[in-house]
Amino acid sequence: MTHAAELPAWAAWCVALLLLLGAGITLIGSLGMLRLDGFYQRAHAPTLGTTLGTAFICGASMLCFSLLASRPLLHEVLILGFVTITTPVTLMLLVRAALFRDTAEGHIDDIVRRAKQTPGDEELR
Amino acid sequence: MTSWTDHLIILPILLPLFIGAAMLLIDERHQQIKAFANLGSIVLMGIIALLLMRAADTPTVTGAAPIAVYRLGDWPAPFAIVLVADRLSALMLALTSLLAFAATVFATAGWQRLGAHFHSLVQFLLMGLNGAFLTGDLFNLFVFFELLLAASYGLVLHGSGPARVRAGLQYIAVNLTASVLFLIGVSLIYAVTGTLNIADLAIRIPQVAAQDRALLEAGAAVLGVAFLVKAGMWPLCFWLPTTYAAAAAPVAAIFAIMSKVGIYILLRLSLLFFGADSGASAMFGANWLIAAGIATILFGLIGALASQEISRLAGYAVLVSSGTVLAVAAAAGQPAVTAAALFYLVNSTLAIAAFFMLIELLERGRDPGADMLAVTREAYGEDMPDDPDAEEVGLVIPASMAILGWCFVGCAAVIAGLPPVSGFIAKFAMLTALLGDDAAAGISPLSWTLLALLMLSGLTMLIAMTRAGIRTLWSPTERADPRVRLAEIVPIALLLLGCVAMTVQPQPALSYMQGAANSLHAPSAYTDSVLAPTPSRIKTGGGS
Amino acid sequence: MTRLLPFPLISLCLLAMWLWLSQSLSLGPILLGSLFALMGGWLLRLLQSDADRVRNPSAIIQLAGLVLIDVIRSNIAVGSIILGGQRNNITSGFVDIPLDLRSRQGLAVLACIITSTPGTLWVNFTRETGVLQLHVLDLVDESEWVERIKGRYERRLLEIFE
Amino acid sequence: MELIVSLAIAVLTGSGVWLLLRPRTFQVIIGLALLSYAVNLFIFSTGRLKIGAAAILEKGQIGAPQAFADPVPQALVLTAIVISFATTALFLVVLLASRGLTGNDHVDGRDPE
Amino acid sequence: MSSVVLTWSVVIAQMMLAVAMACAAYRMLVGPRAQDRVLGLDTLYVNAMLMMLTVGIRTGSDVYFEAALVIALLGFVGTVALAKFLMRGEVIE
Amino acid sequence: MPQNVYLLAVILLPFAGSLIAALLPANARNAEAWLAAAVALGCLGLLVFLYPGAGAAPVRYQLDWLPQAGLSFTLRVDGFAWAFACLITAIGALVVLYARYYMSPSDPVPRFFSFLQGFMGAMLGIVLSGNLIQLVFFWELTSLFSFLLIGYWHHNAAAREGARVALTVTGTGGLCLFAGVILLGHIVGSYDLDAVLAAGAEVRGHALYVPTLILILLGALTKSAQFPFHFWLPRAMTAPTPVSAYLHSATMVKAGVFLLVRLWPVLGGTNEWLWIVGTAGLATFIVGAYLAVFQNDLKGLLAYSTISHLGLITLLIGLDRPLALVAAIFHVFNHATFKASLFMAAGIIDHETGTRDLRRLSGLRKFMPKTAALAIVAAASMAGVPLLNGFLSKEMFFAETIETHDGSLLDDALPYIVTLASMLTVAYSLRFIREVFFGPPPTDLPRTPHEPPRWMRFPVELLVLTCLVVGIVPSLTIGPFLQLAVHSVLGSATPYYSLAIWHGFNWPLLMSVIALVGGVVLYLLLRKPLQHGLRSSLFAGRFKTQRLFDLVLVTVSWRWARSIERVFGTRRLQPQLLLLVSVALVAAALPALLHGLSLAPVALDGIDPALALVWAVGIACALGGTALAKFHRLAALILIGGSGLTTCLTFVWFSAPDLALTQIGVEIVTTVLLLLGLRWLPKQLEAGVVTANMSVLKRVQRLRDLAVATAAGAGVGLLAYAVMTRAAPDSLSRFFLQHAYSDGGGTNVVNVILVDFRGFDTLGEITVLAVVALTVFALLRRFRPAADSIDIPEQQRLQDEHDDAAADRSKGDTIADYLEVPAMIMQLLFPFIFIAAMYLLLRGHDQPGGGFVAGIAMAAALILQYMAGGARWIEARLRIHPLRWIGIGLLLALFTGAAALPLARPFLTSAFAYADIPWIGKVPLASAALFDLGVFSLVVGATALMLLALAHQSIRGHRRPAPGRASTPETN
Ligand code: NA
Ligand code: NA
Repeated sequence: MTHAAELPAWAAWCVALLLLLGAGITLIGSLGMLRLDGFYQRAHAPTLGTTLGTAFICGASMLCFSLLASRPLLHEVLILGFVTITTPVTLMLLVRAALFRDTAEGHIDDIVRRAKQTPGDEELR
Repeated sequence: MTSWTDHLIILPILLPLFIGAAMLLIDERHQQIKAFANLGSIVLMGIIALLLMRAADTPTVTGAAPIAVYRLGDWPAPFAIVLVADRLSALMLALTSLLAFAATVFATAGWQRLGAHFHSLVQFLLMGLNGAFLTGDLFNLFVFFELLLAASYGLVLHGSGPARVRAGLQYIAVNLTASVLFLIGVSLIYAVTGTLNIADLAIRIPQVAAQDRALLEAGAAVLGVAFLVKAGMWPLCFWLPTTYAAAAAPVAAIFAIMSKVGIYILLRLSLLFFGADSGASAMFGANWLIAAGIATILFGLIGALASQEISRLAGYAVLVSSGTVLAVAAAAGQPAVTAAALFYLVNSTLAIAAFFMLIELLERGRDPGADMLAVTREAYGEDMPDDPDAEEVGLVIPASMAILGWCFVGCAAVIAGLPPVSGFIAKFAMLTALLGDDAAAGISPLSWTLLALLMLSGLTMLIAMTRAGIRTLWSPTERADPRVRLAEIVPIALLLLGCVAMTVQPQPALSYMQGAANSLHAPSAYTDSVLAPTPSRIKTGGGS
Repeated sequence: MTRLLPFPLISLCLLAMWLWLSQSLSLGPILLGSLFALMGGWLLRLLQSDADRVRNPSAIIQLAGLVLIDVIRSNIAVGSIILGGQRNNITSGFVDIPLDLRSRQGLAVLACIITSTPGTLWVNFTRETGVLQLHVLDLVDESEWVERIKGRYERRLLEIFE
Repeated sequence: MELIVSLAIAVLTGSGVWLLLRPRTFQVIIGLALLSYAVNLFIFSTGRLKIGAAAILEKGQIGAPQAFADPVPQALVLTAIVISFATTALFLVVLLASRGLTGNDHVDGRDPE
Repeated sequence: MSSVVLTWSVVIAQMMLAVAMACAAYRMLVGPRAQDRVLGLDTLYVNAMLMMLTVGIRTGSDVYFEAALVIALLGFVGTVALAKFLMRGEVIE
Repeated sequence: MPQNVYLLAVILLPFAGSLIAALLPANARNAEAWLAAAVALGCLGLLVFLYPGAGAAPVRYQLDWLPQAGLSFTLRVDGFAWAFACLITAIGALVVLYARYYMSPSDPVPRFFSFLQGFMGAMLGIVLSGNLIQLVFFWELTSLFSFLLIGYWHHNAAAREGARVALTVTGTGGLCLFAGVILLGHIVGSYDLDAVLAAGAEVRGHALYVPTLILILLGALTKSAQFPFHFWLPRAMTAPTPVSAYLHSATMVKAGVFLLVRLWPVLGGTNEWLWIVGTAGLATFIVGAYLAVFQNDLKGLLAYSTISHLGLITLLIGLDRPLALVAAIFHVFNHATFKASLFMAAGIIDHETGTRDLRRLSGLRKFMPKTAALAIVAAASMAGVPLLNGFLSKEMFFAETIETHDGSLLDDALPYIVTLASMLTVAYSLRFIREVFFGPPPTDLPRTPHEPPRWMRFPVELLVLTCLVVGIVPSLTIGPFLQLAVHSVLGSATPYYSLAIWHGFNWPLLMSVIALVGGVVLYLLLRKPLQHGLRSSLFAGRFKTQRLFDLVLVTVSWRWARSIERVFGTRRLQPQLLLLVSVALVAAALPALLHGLSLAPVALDGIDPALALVWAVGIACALGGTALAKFHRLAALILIGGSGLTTCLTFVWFSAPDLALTQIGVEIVTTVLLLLGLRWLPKQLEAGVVTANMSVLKRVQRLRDLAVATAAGAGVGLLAYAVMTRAAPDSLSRFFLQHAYSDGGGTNVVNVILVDFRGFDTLGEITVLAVVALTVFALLRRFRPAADSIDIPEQQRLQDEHDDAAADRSKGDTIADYLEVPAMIMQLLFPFIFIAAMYLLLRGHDQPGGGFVAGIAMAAALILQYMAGGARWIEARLRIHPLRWIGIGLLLALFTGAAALPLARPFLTSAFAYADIPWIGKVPLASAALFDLGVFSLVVGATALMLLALAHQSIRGHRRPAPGRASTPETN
């Protein structure tokens, strides 16, 4: 990383911080994929990565390249924007599809009931 | 680039691309226009091929073998892609256009309407074939191989139906796997030599360091396996009879050249890369090629005998033809033998192509059950009761059947290597070349083996073809007279006339092939021509 | 105007995107970008007939700020649920919210907001009843969610789009 | 690094070949997809692995081979990707047609007895 | 010092993202239902995209931006298709 | 005209006649006969002009054919050839006359006469060839015409079989002859007959003499129906009788004998010759005569008799003495006359009575006295009765058998053996005459017999007259011609011989008397039993050679072939792929083992843990996808998407942004594509039967596959490791890196390679894409889904039912609600993706991007719209003409490349310049960008075509196939 030395110290620290924050939040979100129970709960988890996770890492990237190129290089904003617009589409379609599948197979009453009473049971396959 | 004739080399690739693409803009309903465009393009290609043949056969002032080189993009070789036209590649181009012409004329009688975009697919197939024959770059060869394969996938499936789709699936799966091997082989060779230009490779391969030789040879071997699949070598050939038998007749006829592409490349590359003077890896794989060729001949013969359907028999004839060319050409390592093998290649390809179209006409209007019955009766050696009081009066044979019958005899004779057509001459030329001129020198066991094999293949094909011919032409089952159109019989006759011409005048053909074989066996002419410094846009030349 | 530039706002966004990607504000990219932006508008017109109308631009900024805060807050909340020990004690479930919003654009923005906010998921919207079905990760009080969606977001969206 | 990439190539090839030898058409197409990843990586690897050396020059720069990843294998991989995409599509359609015409999804168009 | 921090933070961030990818992959492998796997794939795409951005920072080169942009813009197409397949049994009606 | 032109005319005339005959109408019996007779007589007339004087050099006619390989078209006529040619044409003329009356008016004779003349030409070709290869050429032609003539009545199974067997045996013999002649030519250094004849000593002394001899003899003996190859001849009797008379007695079978005599100066005179030829001749002589006695079919009797007489001639040749050779040549001509006449007589009998069965025929003397007289004389000649020509040559034969040859036991026994065999000859000749013409009048014949037409009998009369004249005044008639023939073979070695009828009382005469008397006695003894169905026990039943031949042929060429094909071949895909992978493995492993593959030590410290973890994910996905591909297709599809993504990440990691871009684009489109296909695959496979009840064989097969897959993986991995850990050679990339900007005008070297340095690859590659799209389109146009996939998917049915059931909902509401908001967003994204695609397209030459990935992005955008709105909805608003996009894209790329041609530059020569446009500044204009635009257009078109053609299957009304017709045969 020869270019790291070209960055001013404060910027390096900032970039490092943003990076770690973004990656950390994304990791937490993804951990949710492991730790949360049932599809509907897990479906909330990746949003962490697509919002703040992406935002911080894009921020780190923009800061880094803007300083390296000594002019604003901000196209990562587009990534953030597109992720923000597209992730909901996926999730909406997916959650609704899951809901339909569960209804069709008669699990939904179960799930709604369990969700309200005793969450955490292993969901039926 | 001084004159327009310099661009002649690339036209066999650009012309079909242009016609094929332009036809996409024409509605499917205008079949006749497309057919004419297709035929016109093929005729033009044929003329170009003949011009290239003539150019390649006209010695230059210095007396050197004239090998035309086309540097694409005006970049110096070996960095960008080059096309190379010598006698052999020009010959293959001519053969291709002849087959394509016959098959396309045949298809105009009805096959063209069986599925969409037949004519475009034919043009793209020709582009791939011509490209594979002309290119002087290993990876570009891959691209053209893929192109011709892709078009062949389309053509195999032309007309759809269970048999074709089933065969097509097998064909595609095998060839996709072979393509994977092709890529692995090419990239290994690049990894060791750092080049893709065939001529450059021929120069660099002898210089490869000892510790890299294992990688180089592994790459070459894997690449060779890929070509062996395309050439239809045992035990990698089982897809071939099935596919060819299932394909529509004109398609199978064009396909007669496809296995020869593999052979062509194997011959060219093995002589360029691993010729006698190529250092530590000289003659690499030659014995394997011979063994594969022999095994293929044997398997093809067995399959021909075992074939119930006549179209499978034709497929096995393709195997025998490929195996013979490869075994004979690889075994001797002498230009004379290679020349004879090329002669054989040309006429067996013509006959097999004609045979595939003929089969369709013969089978038309026949009850497929009759075959089974005839074969089973024969198989179990039942005595066929002769009706003693049947009046001995021959059946009047309609003219169309008579013509088909004679065409059958012609095809059978060429394929079995019997008189009166050129197969006999081809076998004769191969055998005399194999035995050599020196009566005092003994005959090597390999030559004996090949001699025996050639005889055996004649015998076996004779038995198989007689059986098939009797079954289709003489079987007493009721059959409707095949309604044969002129457009169907003319292409068959055309191809067979080619064979007849080679029977009557074999000398010009053989001496051309002798020239082709001579330059094939002299790699330095090839490398010198390709890598010759020429004025180009890069004044400084290469970086290496 | 409508034929040439059916979606002025979208086309502006497209131009901005082009310039943003090109990292340049010189004349060439602007001309080329404008061309593409126009073409983009025509493409969109093939698919959507109703043009975009925005009534109250200042509400947009207001809404954006609100969403930003909510997103950050929810990130923390959901993160702590995932990491924390109480993730087995949360109650998640579906909430039905009757909406007054009917504008397609408005609904789309609302969907993005809800789904982008960790902890809530847009499940389904039934047009004839106007009921929005949500899934909420940490569902304590249903009515609180109804209030939150309707009060915080729908009101402002109605201002913007209807 | 080389170890990981070769391990990856090995596993992708192995899985691809295993699936290629399976009887169901869908398995074969998945196998071909895995094989194409493997081959793409393999071709790519023949240019050796370099980090942070994308073959993109500065304007006017005359590149030195040591400073950049080998662009040739990359160009080859690009061609290979396109071709394998095309053939995968074709194979898919053929397997669908085979399934439609023969009524089953065995690679031979008929289940072995 | 600062460059060391930056170097290490990139390494750590990449590690964290890799672990995040592993979590997503776990869902893809284990399921239990198809929607879980699709969700896993979607997450994997986003994580991979972030990973690409970190590679860019690490090498000081913005040539990887396009790849990340394409994932951001089109990565969801596959998942949408999968979701629709689950809902309707076919992707395009 | 010079003689050699006559010579050429002799060969060409019959073939010309054959061609004309084939073109005449089916009922032109007279015209055909006139034509054929004119040809035969014309040839005979020409031959008169070619009469070679004694001792004169042969007349030659030579044309270059394939001089490079020593092959020329050489015609050569010496005395022996001349005599044979006369025989062929003379008997040919008689047979034509006979056939005119023999063939039924309703028979399609053009074919018959055409083949007959073709045969005559081929036969003349054999005897007049001056080049041995050319001789083989005509030799095989006679086999071919014989085949066609035997099979003339091919509606008859026996005729087909007879033809097939004849062709198989003689054709095989011909191949052996071919090989033998090539060896002979190899020894002598020329195929010219004169050169070969002059090199006898050299040939006999050569190491290859024995194989050459054996091969040539195989050709000659099969053609002449010598034991044990004799069996084809009786079967050939299914041919029309003129054919039997001509080919199978007078001429073609003599070709073998001709060749033996012809090559005797070269090959003869050795022990091998004596033993092989002599033994074959003797055995044939005896076996033929013996079997002839037991025949009940008139033609069968004559056929075996022919075999026997050919054996006699062969034995004479095998005796290897000049005098024996004289006798052999003499008997060739005698046999031709009496046997041809006998066949014709048999044909007349068959023709007039409707049967050829000796047991049914009787007392025909009364009905056809003239024919009877003729047949009796001919048969007497065959039996060797004095005053007939058969007697003369037989006397010479007996005289030769008495001579000592090699002094072996067999040699000593020879006179006794041949006398005994001659008794058989007499017996069957007698039987022929007695059974047919004498005895009580016949009963229950199919037709009432009477004399044949005048001109049908004429050829017989002429031939019998010849028998008589030659038999009475031999030296005045046949003498000079025989001398001519013998001299041209033996030259100075020609012995003295006398053609007198009476040589005094000597041993041969005694043998003749014994043979005649013994024959009569033998016939009287056998008469009754034969009449009551006595059959030969020797060579009968299963041990009959023809039976044996059939058995061998069927077993070897059919049963074994099929088994071998099954063992060494397969029609199944899996074994083929297994073989392919295994062969490749072995091919790659052998060099590595031979040279030793040196590997760098494994270094663990350079491993980046993040990448390792990424690949742990990739590998897990690959393995998971592999495991689930059978029963959980969707899961497998998702999982390999994971592997693809890691691959893409690897490209990013190791500095290949373009690859990552392209890979990701393809990844996405492929996923959609496979999903579109998944709709048409069977829903759920039987997930229960996994491994529990798997057979042992299956388990072994799986283990084997696992081993091969592991080996393949390990092998490729090792190769990759070996490659990556060694220094790179100086490669092409140096040039590309140096010249990409300065001469290619782009900073993205990979892209410059793609569209400029190696733009030709790209042109080919996009054509592949176009071709595949066309194929997909064509195939899907005829797509027919399986019965269980036709119904709308289960999910849609349920949702529709739900909508229908609810009071306030109508069908389709569920999907409308489902997509309401997402569709809005997806539509909104369309122009944004378009902008991104344009961006990728335009900056490809300098930065990552390019036409391909832009096209893929655009296609993905289109697909997104299809998913959002449904195919019908979209197509009501937006007509995409993918074929046009494809065509235009290809043409654009082509024309961009071809633009260099008018400038006298090679195809694809790129040009770039910086245009200085007012207000805007310098704009780089590279022709490569235009090329890339073509790529873009094509990729959009092709990808869209493939995806949409597949998607359209859902909205096409697929009709369920009729019950019971699961797979209807295609309609051509
Ligand atoms: Na491929
Ligand atoms: Na959310």
